[in-house]
Amino acid sequence: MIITLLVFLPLLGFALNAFYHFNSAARKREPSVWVAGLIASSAMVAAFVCALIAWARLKGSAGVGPVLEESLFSWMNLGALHVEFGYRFDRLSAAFTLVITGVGALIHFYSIGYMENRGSARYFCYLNLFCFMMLNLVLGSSLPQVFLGWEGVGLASYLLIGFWSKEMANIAAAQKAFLMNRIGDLGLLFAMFIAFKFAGTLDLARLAGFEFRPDVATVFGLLIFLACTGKSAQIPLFTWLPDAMAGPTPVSALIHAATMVTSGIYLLARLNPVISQSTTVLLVISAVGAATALMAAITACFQSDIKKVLAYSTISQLGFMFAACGVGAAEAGVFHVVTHAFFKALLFLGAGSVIHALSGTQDVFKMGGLRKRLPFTFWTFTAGWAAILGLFPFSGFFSKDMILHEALVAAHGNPWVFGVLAFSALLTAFYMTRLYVLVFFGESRLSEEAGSHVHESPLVMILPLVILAVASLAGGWFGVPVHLETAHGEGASSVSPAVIMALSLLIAGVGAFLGYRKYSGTIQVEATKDPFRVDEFYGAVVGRGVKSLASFFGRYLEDGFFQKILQVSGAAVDLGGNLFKTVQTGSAQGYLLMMVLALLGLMFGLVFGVNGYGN
Amino acid sequence: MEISDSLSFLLTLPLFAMVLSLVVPRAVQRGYAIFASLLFLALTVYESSGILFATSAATAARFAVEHQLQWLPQIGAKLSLRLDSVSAWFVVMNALTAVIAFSSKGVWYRKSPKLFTALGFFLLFGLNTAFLSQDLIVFYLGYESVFIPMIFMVGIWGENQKASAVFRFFLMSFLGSILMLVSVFFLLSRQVKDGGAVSSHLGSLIPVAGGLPELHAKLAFFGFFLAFAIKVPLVPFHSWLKDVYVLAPFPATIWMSAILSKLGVYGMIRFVMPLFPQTMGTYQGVLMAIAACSVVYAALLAYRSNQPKALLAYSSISHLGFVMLGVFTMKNQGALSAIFLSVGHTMVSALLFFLLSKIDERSEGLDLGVPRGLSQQFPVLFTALFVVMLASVSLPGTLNFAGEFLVLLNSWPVSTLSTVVAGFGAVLGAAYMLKFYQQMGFGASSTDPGKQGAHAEDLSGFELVLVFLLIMAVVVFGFQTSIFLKGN
Amino acid sequence: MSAEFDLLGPWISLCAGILLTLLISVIRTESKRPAQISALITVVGTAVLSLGKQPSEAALVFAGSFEISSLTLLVLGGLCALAAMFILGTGHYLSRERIHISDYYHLLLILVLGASVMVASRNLILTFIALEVMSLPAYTLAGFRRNDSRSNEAALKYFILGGAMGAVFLLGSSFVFGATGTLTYSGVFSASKSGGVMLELGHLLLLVSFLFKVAAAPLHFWKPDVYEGAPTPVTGIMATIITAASFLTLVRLIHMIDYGAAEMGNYLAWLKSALRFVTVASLIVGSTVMITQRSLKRLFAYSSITHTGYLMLGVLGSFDSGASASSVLIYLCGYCVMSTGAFVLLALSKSPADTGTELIDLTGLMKRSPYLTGLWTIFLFSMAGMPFTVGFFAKYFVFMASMNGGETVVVVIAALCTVVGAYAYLRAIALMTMREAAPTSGEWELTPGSQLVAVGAAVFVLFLGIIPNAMLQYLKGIPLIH
Amino acid sequence: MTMLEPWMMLVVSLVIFGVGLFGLLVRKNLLVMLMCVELMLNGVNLSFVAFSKIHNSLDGHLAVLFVMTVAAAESAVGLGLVIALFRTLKTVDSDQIQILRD
Repeated sequence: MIITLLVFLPLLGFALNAFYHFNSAARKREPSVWVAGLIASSAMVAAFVCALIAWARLKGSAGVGPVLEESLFSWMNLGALHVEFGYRFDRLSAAFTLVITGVGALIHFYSIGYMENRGSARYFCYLNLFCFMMLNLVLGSSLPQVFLGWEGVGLASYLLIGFWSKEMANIAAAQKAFLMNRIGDLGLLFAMFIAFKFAGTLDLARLAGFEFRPDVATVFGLLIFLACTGKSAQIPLFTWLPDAMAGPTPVSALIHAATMVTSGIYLLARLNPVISQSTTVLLVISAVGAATALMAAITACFQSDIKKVLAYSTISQLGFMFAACGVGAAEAGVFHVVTHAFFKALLFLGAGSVIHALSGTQDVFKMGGLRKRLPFTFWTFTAGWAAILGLFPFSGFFSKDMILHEALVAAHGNPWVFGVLAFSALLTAFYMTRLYVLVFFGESRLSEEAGSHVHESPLVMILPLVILAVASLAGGWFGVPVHLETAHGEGASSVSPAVIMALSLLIAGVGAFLGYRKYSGTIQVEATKDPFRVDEFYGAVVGRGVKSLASFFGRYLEDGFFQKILQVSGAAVDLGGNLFKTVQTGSAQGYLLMMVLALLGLMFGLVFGVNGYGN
Repeated sequence: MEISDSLSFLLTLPLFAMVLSLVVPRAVQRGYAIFASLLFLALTVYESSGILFATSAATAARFAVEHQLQWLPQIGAKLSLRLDSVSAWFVVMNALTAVIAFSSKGVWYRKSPKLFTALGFFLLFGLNTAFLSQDLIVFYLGYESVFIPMIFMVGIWGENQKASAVFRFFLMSFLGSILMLVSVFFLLSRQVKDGGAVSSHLGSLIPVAGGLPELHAKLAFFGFFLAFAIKVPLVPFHSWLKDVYVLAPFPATIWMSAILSKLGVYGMIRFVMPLFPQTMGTYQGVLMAIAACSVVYAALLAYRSNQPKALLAYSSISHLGFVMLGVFTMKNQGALSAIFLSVGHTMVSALLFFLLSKIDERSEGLDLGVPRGLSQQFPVLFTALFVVMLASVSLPGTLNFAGEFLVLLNSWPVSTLSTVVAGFGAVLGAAYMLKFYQQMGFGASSTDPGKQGAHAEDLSGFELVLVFLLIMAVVVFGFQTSIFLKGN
Repeated sequence: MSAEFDLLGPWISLCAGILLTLLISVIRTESKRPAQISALITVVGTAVLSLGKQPSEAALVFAGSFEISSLTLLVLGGLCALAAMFILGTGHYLSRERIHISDYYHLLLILVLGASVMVASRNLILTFIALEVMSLPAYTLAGFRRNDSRSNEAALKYFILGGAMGAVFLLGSSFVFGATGTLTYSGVFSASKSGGVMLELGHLLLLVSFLFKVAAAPLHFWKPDVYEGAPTPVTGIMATIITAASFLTLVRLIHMIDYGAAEMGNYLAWLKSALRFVTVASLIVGSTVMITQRSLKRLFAYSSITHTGYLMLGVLGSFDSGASASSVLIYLCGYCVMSTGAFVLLALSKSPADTGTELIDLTGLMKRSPYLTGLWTIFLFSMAGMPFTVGFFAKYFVFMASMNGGETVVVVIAALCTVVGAYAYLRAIALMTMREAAPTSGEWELTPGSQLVAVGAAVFVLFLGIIPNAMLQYLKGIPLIH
Repeated sequence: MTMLEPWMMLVVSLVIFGVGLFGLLVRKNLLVMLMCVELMLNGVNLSFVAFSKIHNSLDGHLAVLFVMTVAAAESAVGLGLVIALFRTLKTVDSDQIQILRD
């Protein structure tokens, strides 16, 4: 029952904290962040320990694809449908589980420091809830269970983005995230219906082994991918992620960088055998992934909010991972998920530390020269920076390099994808260096007030940074955590890995150099801009479209046509009444006349109609 | 025999409670109503426990009981009550709704409380008659008699300008139901023509309906369909709903959305499906399209509404569209899923209106404008509201998700297009429900806490327990679906 | 002879009561109480006598022109019971309007006598005489508020139109006599096998004069005016006693022809379509005009035109289903009870007679008298045909009869008219329960006698709406047509 | 000199009836209208007599007696009503009695 325990520990933390929250509220007392945080964190640590034990067992067990399975109860049985509620722990899940519980535990600790005086037990409730849902997502044995986690993490994300609920802007961001995810979720929902219709099962293991009809496989794959674009912020459903930065920074680190947004990769990797059945789907995935990587990288160069830069960076990195899945190298994608989880969490937490130190300032043009004043933050951030650039021997080097290599050599590899990704890598180096330089080097551009309060973060925040920095440094040496069965094309161009390594180092170097050149001297304050204006486009088309459709229905159907029908039928009855009333003149002779006419009519009808005297 | 005899208690006890409520003093009227309805709920659950908790369909079928009483031999109508795995759910939901309705906004008890309680129990009686009866004439009697308390509840305790809403509600419903009655008469007259003994029992009318010529069957089907489509309501037939939901007092709104709408669902499953399978099959595409359009259309209008009650009213239409989508699959599984979702909708919509009534009590009144930023002030109330809202948008892990999922899963092979359209309704559903919640819950508080008067307390006591238990039920049954599906 | 005398007992007792009451009213002109008591004793006694008898077979007396059967005894008993309810329930109205004089009572008794004999008659001349015996007191009673021009106008309109239609009836009898050489129903029935246009014309004239009496459209014009002008109790008597007797006579007149005969096939088809037209016209005119009315009495007038339409539904169904028109009897039973209740309540209104009681006088009645509101609601719901009132079963049987007769379209129209009519009744209920009282809304008074009658009627309406078995069993066992 | 044929009587009777009906429709004086009603009844009486003759039956003659009696009673009531009306409205013009309408 180790897996079940592992999943339910965060739920226990959630329940305890919920109780703590309401108990304090009932006594009109502020709940202590330390109590709440320790409850939540220890739940996560325990879960991490469980995950390690399970991992060890998995390693110990024999077989090609070793799996730990635990079935709890049967969820839905109707007709041919049998949905078991249970967990399946294999190498793919294991990689994700370790990241979720490990990085998750660190971020929980970090939150204690970050949320001091601002948080409450409510915050840790949500965080635990998120972890529970996320574990369900990656460990669930069937698609409905994945869907439970899928929507569950969306809910937790909604709650945490809008955590500071007095600002309506935060609420709007949360709502946007939830709704865009819901559109994506529809894809997963419909994919389940198709899977059930054609394969007769929703069990992940059985589904993965099922051969779909080619056209069905394409539709299925595209629907799954639609779901992934929502959750993993790919074109076209990516605009919620930058807005999601409205949440507390640890949330951004955990949910919007390390774990939740990578669940798309998990799903694609999990259903890789089915996805690979359709080349169309793979092409779409790699094209969208590459395009997203490029587009987000370009946008990141124009951001001045430290968290927004990281957000676009995340979108871009996710694009890399999708491109990897699309070319048929899902394992490279998963590898990048893990390394990315380390360094992006690190970067976010570092950013959080900076924001914490500056009492909430997020504009990079109002920072500068923080290297001396925040030494721990600086050094750990440097590790993250090096990792994302892909400098040897940091983890990013291995995973990014692998993706670039696969983009050329994998079965569905494509020089175009490779080119776009390589250019995106260049941009990545550029904007990360820009950020790095603007924050830590040069003259201080802090405002008077912020400058006076700058302080290094407490130990509870520094420690996770250090651990993550180590992980970012060393994470790449573990190698690919999973081996997915992917066919390597025989005919694909064979390029030596060494060449690619050299090339990618070169790219990183050039990008970093350009960034340093531009931002090391005097700083021109740049306004944030969105070169693609996708958000505005959606607002204008989808948002306004739905609103105007609603008001069209409201005005012309609901308050118009349907009311008219009622009014007209009422008026018709009324008209009939008034018409029949007109003969009621009050004159007895008038009445008699009409009665005589009626009588005569009847008599004529009788004489000529029945007896035919007229003929 | 012993069990079956006690079935008639499900009809007589509400009547008894009704009479008793005229004797109970005003001051304890509310307590009496809640207590009596709780007691009745317990009895109903006990009565149907054999069916509800059976592990397999076969066991449940063994517990199904039918109780026959010659009531009107002159017209071939029997008081034949049947408690089986279809009606049991509706009967239990009926009793539950009464509990929730009676415990909602207490202000309404200040004016003629005795009459209100009496009407409530009469409603309980009428609905049980409709849900239990296998005889179409008796079903009609129950179905139609439900209007009477409803008219008065809205008319006497409703907001201003309610009269036209009441007329609209009554006339449209009456139009539908009387055409259904004409259809029943038509079937009965066929029976007379065929020379059989006159009986309005469902079992003896099925062969009659089966033997109808195509055109006649279509017309008779239309009579039934119109009645239930107005009652549910499906979209082109819904124009009575909004005003009456908004202007009705909260208990009445709870009754209407939670259980009166289920009369239509129940009628469609219980009577229309077995009577007119061919005709329904002919029009299946249209019917599914209507259901899907209901979902989306009502969702859009809900999204447009700024008034919480109107929003919930439209959301009720939208969700019932899903239920009807399940019914119109015309498969056992689809119908089962629809019943499942109905139960979820009953609990959730009752809870939503219930909690809204509690918000109403704690603000200056919803008719004066939507209060804002209340979640800080009433954390328990708004947490409950949030969870119920999640169930309403059918987040996985709730009863409504399992129901909606199964409905759509079953409707997908029948009409993919309708399912896809309805699916988009689910996205819109999330949109308007979030809007609904954050309108009142988030942002800076608009009301001055000092001015709240007596109702500045958070949800507590009996209300809290009730809400908590219901939410637990929604979650637990979201996973323990076998209680509904019984291995079918 | 003694057997006949025994059978005629109830009618004889009624006649004796009339003479007694007349005598009392002649010798005690200044006090109305003795006449009232005498009339009450007469109708109650007659009702008991007639309802106590249950002859298994119909007997014909007076050379086959007077039928004594379970039906005619029931009609006599029922009409007497209705008369008793009006005597008991509306005395206060007469006092308030200063028309409480002894003459009222013997006129009422004569009216009941005429009505009951009309139904029992098996001879056209006797039917004519009974019709006039019923109508002449009715004209007089309608004009009973002698100082009110509206009452006089109502009486005169009723008289002129009624007189003309009486002549039409007579002309019809004469044609029938000319065609068959006989005036008894049974004679006409057996002679009708040979058919003939004169017979058909004569029959049509007979029917038209009675369609006028029951106010079926397009012969309904007199009804709203007369209802409005007549004193409320008299309106109630017209709506119940006269309508019931006239309608039953109409059914018997319709079935005095042997439609089984080959020669009458065409006529049957034509007659059915004519009656169908009348039915639909009555339903539509009655229900639509009803919702435009402000005066309660006119509203009930149009309501009763609609009810005539429903009754005609039962008649339409009676052609095919073995000539059993029990649905009409059931409908009449329910209709009379609820109308009596409604008119007794209407007579409680203290609104001045020259404007009449308007719908707005009901406004906010619940605040002032929940008791009265409850009674009103029961009667109005019953008229609308809501479940658990006798109105529902009444409608059930006529709809079903018509449906069995193959008149599906007419039934659908009737159903739609029911909805329209329900609106009118609901509007009255809404005024009572959903509005606050306006300063202009009229006063209502409750008196013990009227309470007794109204509550009794309400109990009856509800009882028959829930457990109608005994009534259905009894009424279904009564053959309407021989 | 020709015999008086029954059909001739019938024609006369119908003409009398028609005259009565027509008068009832067009004359405005209530008393004249009353007379017209009597005329209609008497027209029918004549037809009864004619049919009696055709069928060689006494029933028709008998009917005439009854009808005459009823007609007398009817005119008595009618005159009473007209007098009552005249007392309140001071007119016997049928066009003046149109208070009750709609």
